[in-house]
Amino acid sequence: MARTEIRFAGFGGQGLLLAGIMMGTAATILDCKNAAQTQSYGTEARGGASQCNVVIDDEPITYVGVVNPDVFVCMSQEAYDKLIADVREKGLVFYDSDLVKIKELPKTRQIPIPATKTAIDSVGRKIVANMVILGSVIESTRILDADLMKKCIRDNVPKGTEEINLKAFDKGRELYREIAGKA
Amino acid sequence: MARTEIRFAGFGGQGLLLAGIMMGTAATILDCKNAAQTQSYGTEARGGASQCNVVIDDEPITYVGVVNPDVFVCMSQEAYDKLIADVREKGLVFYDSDLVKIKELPKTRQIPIPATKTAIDSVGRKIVANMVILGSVIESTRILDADLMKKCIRDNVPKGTEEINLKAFDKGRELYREIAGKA
Amino acid sequence: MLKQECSINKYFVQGDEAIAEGAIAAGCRYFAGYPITPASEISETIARRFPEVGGVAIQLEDELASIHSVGGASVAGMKAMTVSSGPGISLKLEGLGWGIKNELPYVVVDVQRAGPSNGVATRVGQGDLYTVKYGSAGGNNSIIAISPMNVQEAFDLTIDCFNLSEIFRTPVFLLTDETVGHTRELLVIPDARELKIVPRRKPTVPPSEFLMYPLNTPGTIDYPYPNIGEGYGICVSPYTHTAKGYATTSEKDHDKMATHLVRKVTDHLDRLTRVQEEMLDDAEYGIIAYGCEARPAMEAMKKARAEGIKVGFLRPIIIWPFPDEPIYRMACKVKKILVPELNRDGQLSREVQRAAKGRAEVYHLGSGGVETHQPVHVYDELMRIIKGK
Amino acid sequence: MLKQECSINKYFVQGDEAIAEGAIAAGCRYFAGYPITPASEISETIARRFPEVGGVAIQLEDELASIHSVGGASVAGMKAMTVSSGPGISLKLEGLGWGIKNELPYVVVDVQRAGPSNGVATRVGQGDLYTVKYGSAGGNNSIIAISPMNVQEAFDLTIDCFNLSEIFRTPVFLLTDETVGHTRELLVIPDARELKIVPRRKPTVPPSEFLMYPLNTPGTIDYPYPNIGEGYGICVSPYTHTAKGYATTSEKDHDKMATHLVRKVTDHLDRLTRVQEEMLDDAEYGIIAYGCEARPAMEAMKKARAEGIKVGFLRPIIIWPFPDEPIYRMACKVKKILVPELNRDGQLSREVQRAAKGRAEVYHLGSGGVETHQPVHVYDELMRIIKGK
Amino acid sequence: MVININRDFCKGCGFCITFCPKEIYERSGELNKKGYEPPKAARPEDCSECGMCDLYCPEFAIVLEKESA
Amino acid sequence: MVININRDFCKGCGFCITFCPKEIYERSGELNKKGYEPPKAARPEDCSECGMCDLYCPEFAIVLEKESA
Amino acid sequence: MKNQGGDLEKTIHPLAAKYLRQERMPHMACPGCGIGQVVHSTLIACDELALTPENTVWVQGVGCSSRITYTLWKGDNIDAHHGRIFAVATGLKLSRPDLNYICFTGDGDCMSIGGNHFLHACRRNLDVTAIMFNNGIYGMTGGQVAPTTPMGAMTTTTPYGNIEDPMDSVQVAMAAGASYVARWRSTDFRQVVSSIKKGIQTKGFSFIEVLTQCPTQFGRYVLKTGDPIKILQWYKDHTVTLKKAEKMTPEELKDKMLIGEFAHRTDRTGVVERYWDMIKKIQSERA
Amino acid sequence: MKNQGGDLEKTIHPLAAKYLRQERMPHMACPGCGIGQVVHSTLIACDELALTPENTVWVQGVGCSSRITYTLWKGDNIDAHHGRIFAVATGLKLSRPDLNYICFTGDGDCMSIGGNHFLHACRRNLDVTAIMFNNGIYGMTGGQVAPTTPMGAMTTTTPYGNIEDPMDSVQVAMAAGASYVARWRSTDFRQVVSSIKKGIQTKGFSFIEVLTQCPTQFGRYVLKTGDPIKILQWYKDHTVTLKKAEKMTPEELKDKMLIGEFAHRTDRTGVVERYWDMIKKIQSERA
Ligand SMILES: Cc1ncc(C[n+]2csc(CCOP(=O)(O)OP(=O)(O)O)c2C)c(N)n1
Ligand SMILES: Cc1ncc(C[n+]2csc(CCOP(=O)(O)OP(=O)(O)O)c2C)c(N)n1
Ligand code: SF4
Ligand code: SF4
Ligand code: SF4
Ligand code: SF4
Ligand code: SF4
Ligand code: SF4
Ligand SMILES: [Mg+2]
Ligand SMILES: [Mg+2]
Repeated sequence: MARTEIRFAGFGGQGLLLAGIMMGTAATILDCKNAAQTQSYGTEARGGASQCNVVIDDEPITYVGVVNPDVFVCMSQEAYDKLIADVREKGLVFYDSDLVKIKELPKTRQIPIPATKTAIDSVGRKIVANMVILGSVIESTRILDADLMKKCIRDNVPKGTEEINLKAFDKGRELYREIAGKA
Repeated sequence: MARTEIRFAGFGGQGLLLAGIMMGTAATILDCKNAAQTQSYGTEARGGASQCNVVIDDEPITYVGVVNPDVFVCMSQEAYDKLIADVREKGLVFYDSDLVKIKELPKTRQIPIPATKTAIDSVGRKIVANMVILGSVIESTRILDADLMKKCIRDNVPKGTEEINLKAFDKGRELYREIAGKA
Repeated sequence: MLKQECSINKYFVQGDEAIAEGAIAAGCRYFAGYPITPASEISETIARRFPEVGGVAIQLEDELASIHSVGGASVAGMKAMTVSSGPGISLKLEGLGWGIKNELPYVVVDVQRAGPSNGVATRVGQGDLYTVKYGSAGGNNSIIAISPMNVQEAFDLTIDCFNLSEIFRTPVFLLTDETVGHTRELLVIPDARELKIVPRRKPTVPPSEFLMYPLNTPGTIDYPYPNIGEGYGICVSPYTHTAKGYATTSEKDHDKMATHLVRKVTDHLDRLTRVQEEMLDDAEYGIIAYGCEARPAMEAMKKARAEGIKVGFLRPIIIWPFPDEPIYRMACKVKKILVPELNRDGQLSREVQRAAKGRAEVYHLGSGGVETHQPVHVYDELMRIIKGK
Repeated sequence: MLKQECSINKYFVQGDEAIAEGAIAAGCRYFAGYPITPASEISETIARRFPEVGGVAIQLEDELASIHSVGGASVAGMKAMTVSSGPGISLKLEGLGWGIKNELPYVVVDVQRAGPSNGVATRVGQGDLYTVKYGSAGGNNSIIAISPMNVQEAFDLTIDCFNLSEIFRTPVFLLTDETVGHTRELLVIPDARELKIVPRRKPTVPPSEFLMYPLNTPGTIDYPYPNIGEGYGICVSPYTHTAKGYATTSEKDHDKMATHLVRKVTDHLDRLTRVQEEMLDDAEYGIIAYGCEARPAMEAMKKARAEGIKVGFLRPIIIWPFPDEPIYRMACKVKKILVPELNRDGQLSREVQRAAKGRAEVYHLGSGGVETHQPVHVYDELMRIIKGK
Repeated sequence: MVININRDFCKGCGFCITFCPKEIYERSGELNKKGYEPPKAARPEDCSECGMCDLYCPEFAIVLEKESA
Repeated sequence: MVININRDFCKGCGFCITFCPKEIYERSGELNKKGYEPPKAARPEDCSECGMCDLYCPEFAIVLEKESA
Repeated sequence: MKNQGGDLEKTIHPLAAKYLRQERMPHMACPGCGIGQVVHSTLIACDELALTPENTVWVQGVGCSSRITYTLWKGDNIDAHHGRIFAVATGLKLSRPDLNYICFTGDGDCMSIGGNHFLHACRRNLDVTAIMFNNGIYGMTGGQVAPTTPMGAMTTTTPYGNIEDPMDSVQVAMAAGASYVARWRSTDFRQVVSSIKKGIQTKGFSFIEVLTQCPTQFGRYVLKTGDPIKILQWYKDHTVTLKKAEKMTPEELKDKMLIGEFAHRTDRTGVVERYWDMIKKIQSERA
Repeated sequence: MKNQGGDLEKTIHPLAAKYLRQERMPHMACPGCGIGQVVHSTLIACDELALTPENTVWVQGVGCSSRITYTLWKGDNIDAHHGRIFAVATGLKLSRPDLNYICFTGDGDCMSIGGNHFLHACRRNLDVTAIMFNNGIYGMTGGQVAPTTPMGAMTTTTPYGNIEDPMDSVQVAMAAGASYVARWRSTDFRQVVSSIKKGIQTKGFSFIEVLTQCPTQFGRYVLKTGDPIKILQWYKDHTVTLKKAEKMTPEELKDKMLIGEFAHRTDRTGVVERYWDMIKKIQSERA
């Protein structure tokens, strides 16, 4: 796999950091790929802007930053407005369709994923919206094997929350398949 | 006057610092010469080794340190033993003959001044031994004019102690004349 | 730390966590800190891990307390460490002087952030190059500093810090930065038996024959440090000391001490020169960078090489003592050297300029910090200087 | 201070006392200190003199408190000063960062003594050259430092420190040493009307139009500082700021601030280059020294000249920013440069080496301190390097 | 009493809902720009004008206007 | 009581002279190497063995030996 | 009946309009944080004393105390380094004794890194009003142990429980000599307002500790809940007024924090007044 | 009758012979300084508790306290930077809890620059024995004002008289939580010995303040006499025992320093014991 750059962006508290770490962990520890994950926050201790960047590559990674993401996962309007311009030409955008209003971008595929709503509806916990959208990303991009990803989630989320996380993840995959089917 | 280096050495509390400052003050402020005064102590807060160095010159003084004094005023055995070797060839040594036992030095003139004893005997205050020996030095070397020196003393010693200081100074001059006469 | 799979020694963790694990692997068993972004994760990891391995980890009232207590722990025979950033590093400098003068082995981690003052506390900067070496007043020091550029090095070089601190009996800095500290990457922790760990050397002679400080043979390293409570009558103080450790004010004694402190580093540059060199053989231009800036710099070099431009790269790994020799060699070879770094005053570039002795033109590519340079920025600047614009 | 005669403006006093008088002449009216040898005489003189001139002089609980309170006083419109030495200087570095970042005019006096740690507290050293410039972590700074070599300069240059601090809105160091501080020499205090004193500049625009920091025009100097309590809504903080003084974490804002802080010095090197040059015209060899070491160095030069050896001398008076230009010019002229200084690690000599860009060989003549070099030591070393032994 | 709520300032802590002695406030079910859920004043007419909600609100988001004023 | 005085350690503070309840000590009129004036035990035979002089001496300069011991 | 928040202009709080910079609102505190409540009480006190942005300066330390309050005030905002608030305030007040200074500090800022300056500000009786937000933890840096954290509490740097006894800053302030000393909860609005007013009016150092709930860090790590309401309840359960405490046994008082007014001395002035008196005296002697 | 000091060997004091390095004698204190007296009492305490140079470490700050005591002790001597004595002691004691630590500090060292470490050593109840030489001034650096200098006193940095109230370190130590707290004069030999012994035996932080006469600086600048005997008289006139004070009016107590034993708590352990207990517990859980 060639160098792939993924950016998660939204508010603090949406669990985007965990989603990124999960990808990096799965890539390096389970898949013998190379990965690097970085992050940045606003000055608020809670809420506020939050960004998590992941680079995955078969080759060793020299530069760990994400400048022009191949995949942009976006869960707030603020993040969208600020960061959409960075997305690489032909990049993929996954956005929470209840939180983000997109603008027309001819060369970019923008995929609406009602992640927060789905999380609430399917397992009753807003907090697993991150797993929903991660499911969609994995299903769409195949950056990592979905089963391997699920093993990683099971091993690394807090005890007792494994099932709802996995359910949300699968829900996200489903969601993508539906949307892709439609498109 | 060519560059002249004077070193006062003894214990803390003997007033050697003041003697040096007095010379520097008289030289610069009253006599329009150049002067620099430096000092060093041991680690004791009271007592312990004490050194005061004065350079006087008609020319501006570049280097302020005293390496090989022309005049060495010595008021403790410790100081004598440690510092006598530094005295310039043909230098003059004034020492308190009750405190210091000298050794033979063919090329150096060593002048015994019973300064402490004289201070006690003449004005009843050990503390003005510094003025006694200063008087001897001035009388002997004429580095500075004695009257000018006295004016400086009068102006700068603590109020009320002018007379005993001046008396001690004159006593020192006398003492030197006596000794010189004898020699 | 997230759980590992496959190998029980593989972790996907932050540089900060790797530093904590490196310290444990090196035998560090005393830690005192005061929270500060972006170094707090080190303290937090250590707070969790130390009790498990029998170490003492404590948060003290401030940075002054932390470093002085680390000095105390070092005297008491512990391998010890403290960590900080920005203003917290400034606050540790006074205590550092006590460590330098008394030849105490311990490690200080500086996770650099964007300054001056608190600056942008959560983001990267590289403004402390001289601070760690010269910040503690008085000169005559023997500070060693090592700078990692990735998570694995954060672990490995932390161990080296402890080892060098024991060999040279001096505080050693791990001079890292927020990017390295906060980036998560794969960390492989080797089996303990594979690691080379330098233990605290203990005197082999009886107390009556032992001197605390090898001042009579300036430059001596690998010198033992006795345990307290064993009759060696350890003497440690802020004052200039004799070989026995007694306070002295003599010029000769002071010069002896100063000379030893300096020479124990300068006499052993062979053991203290460590750089990464890439494609220097045929290079016409060079890039020199350290820490987080090394990675975009190397990426820029790759890009230039791909276009047939002969660019080489050098990275100081041990950054103090500064690798004068390899940089001079490089300067003799290339025409121009670009130095990207995260400050606007030019710190690494000044040192490179000094070491280059006029043999190559040295160019500073600065930035206030917050983000590292992007590879393209370094590449563009390289092109600009090559074209001589 | 001993009473004066003849002229009422002549005094035979210590450098430390001259500094205190210089501060008073410069308009300094806030002083906070913590006792430390060999700087205490400054505090003591000021404690006596300030109430007479309506100034506030206070001894605080430690060095941290002193410098921070001086920062506060500066914000409150006072010309302010603190003094220290050795470990006390290390302790002031954290607070200094607040002054640098907030562009506060104030003066710090460092009376250098023999280090590291407490070293020989009562005696001279020169180990703080980099400490004053780079000790406060984070880089991007705008520190200016001036170094006197005698008592009269201690007075004159203290005034210059205050003036430059106002012009450049930055903390300025008087980097002196125990020898200068404790030597008594003649001090002539000119009539107040003869002195050039730069007052605090106040904004001429209303608050709504005023920006605290001239970040939109990086490098701006002579920029006003408003009074507190007058509606300007002064904003001072540890955080990277916008032009208004609001906290920001943006890369762009941070770079703007960093750039301004650095450029306000580097854009005005014409106003910040001050050296003493002696007999350089025909010189084949050079000596460079600063502070107390300048005087034995000049004496050595005289001795060499007397023997027909063409030796020149250069002394940085403003030592930060470092006088690269004049030193490079000198290096282009002479073959070898000797740098006597009171440390064993080579601080001034490293800077000279950098500035010389390989155009002359640079030799360090070090000593741990306690005493300055004697002229003969400098002379002998000069002969040794001339003969190439 | 007129109860004005600055929906942009509100962070949805729920203090007004909990500490109003007259139980004037209720959850609104709607999110503001920042994703917080401001309350609604469901029964302003029962208000005793005690001012507790104003004091409790950490965000200066509740502005009470006495009808008389 | 045997009263030993370490004349080299003594700094002539006079505590022993002042605080001995039996007024055993007196000024000696002689200076030691450092210029201090150690006391002399003028009337050791009157000593009550109270030990105060030993305690008061800041220099560990007074060593008392009980005759019996 | 008008209604809620349609009109944003309309819903600017009058105290905020009078004293706070609108462009800095809403402030940066987390949902349910007590700091905003204390700021509210502070503004009421300012208002009741008719202080103005011109004659009153806000001074901050580093921590949430400053992250929230810095540049809110329309007047001057002087934010010191972490722990140095009283050192900076010493310089400010000695230089400009005519202004009022309200100092916002955190429990870590004041009692940990700033402990020494705090001690000496009390001793010198520096004439400023200090409000310490005691949230029992390091909020801004992510939930590390503070010198005020309860014994046994889990924090990010005491993952096995805090082994240190907390500092009682009120006791320390009194031992060191502060003129006015009080402790309240953030929701003791009336008392907090009254204490701040007394603090401003009292000559010398006034120290008002306010127990401020921190849902984000103290809630999360120590109480294991992020619910601000539960946290307020915890404070209710763990505090006792001085008056009530008189009648309680030591056993009953275990784990309780005392609240109330601890000291209100009017018998001594502070360093600022004394210094300027001294200057005046010396100058008039010389004149 | 034998006599005085002919035989130097003979006149080595037995306690000095047992505990002090002969090559470091005589120590560097000024004539009449109280520090030597307190060292004497310390050695008596060590002797009575049968401490040895192997199991007991002397720790110092910077000031006359360390200038005099550093490298006197035959065992280990660890002299910290000015003010950092308790920070260094924290590292020492946590690392080697099996040894005894006697910490010599000055009033400036402990209460001025070192105030914060002192506060937190008390709070943590660090198990060391601290002896603070309170000479009311900065001795070593030449007579500058200390936080313990009496109001109105002339010093080199308060040439018009000190305008600050002195700090009562005993009150601060108690407020911050020290287990053992006492204050005596250097010449209260019996009491000082007893307090040092109790201090060493008490778990947690023991703080023993000793009013030590400083003829050279306090005498010269504050009392305008260098005569050690007059200075001891001044201390006699300006101190009152706790017991006596009970029956005195505030007016009578003005300008008096209280001496006595202020606290002796045995109900709480300190950070050192607790930490090592925690380690043991965690490790046994994992084992
Ligand atoms: C010298 C220094 N050390 C450490 C820090 C990091 N730091 C910032 S705020 C803080 C503690 C905040 O705790 P507290 O004072 O209780 O305030 P809170 O955030 O809880 O309100 C720390 C350690 C710093 N900014 N400067
Ligand atoms: C950081 C630092 N600041 C200042 C000093 C200078 N200094 C040495 S001892 C001392 C004060 C001594 O006073 P105190 O602690 O009361 O001890 P004393 O000499 O009176 O016994 C000071 C200020 C120092 N050594 N280090
Ligand atoms: S003023 Fe009182 S009763 Fe009215 S809404 Fe507010 S809290 Fe409820
Ligand atoms: S109290 Fe204020 S912030 Fe909290 S929910 Fe009510 S309106 Fe919103
Ligand atoms: S033991 Fe008592 S009586 Fe005897 S000499 Fe000493 S003080 Fe006097
Ligand atoms: S008490 Fe000791 S030091 Fe003092 S005079 Fe007597 S013997 Fe000498
Ligand atoms: S972290 Fe805690 S104290 Fe800080 S703003 Fe959030 S809730 Fe308030
Ligand atoms: S200066 Fe004072 S405290 Fe220090 S040794 Fe001398 S008398 Fe004792
Ligand atoms: Mg807090
Ligand atoms: Mg003292």
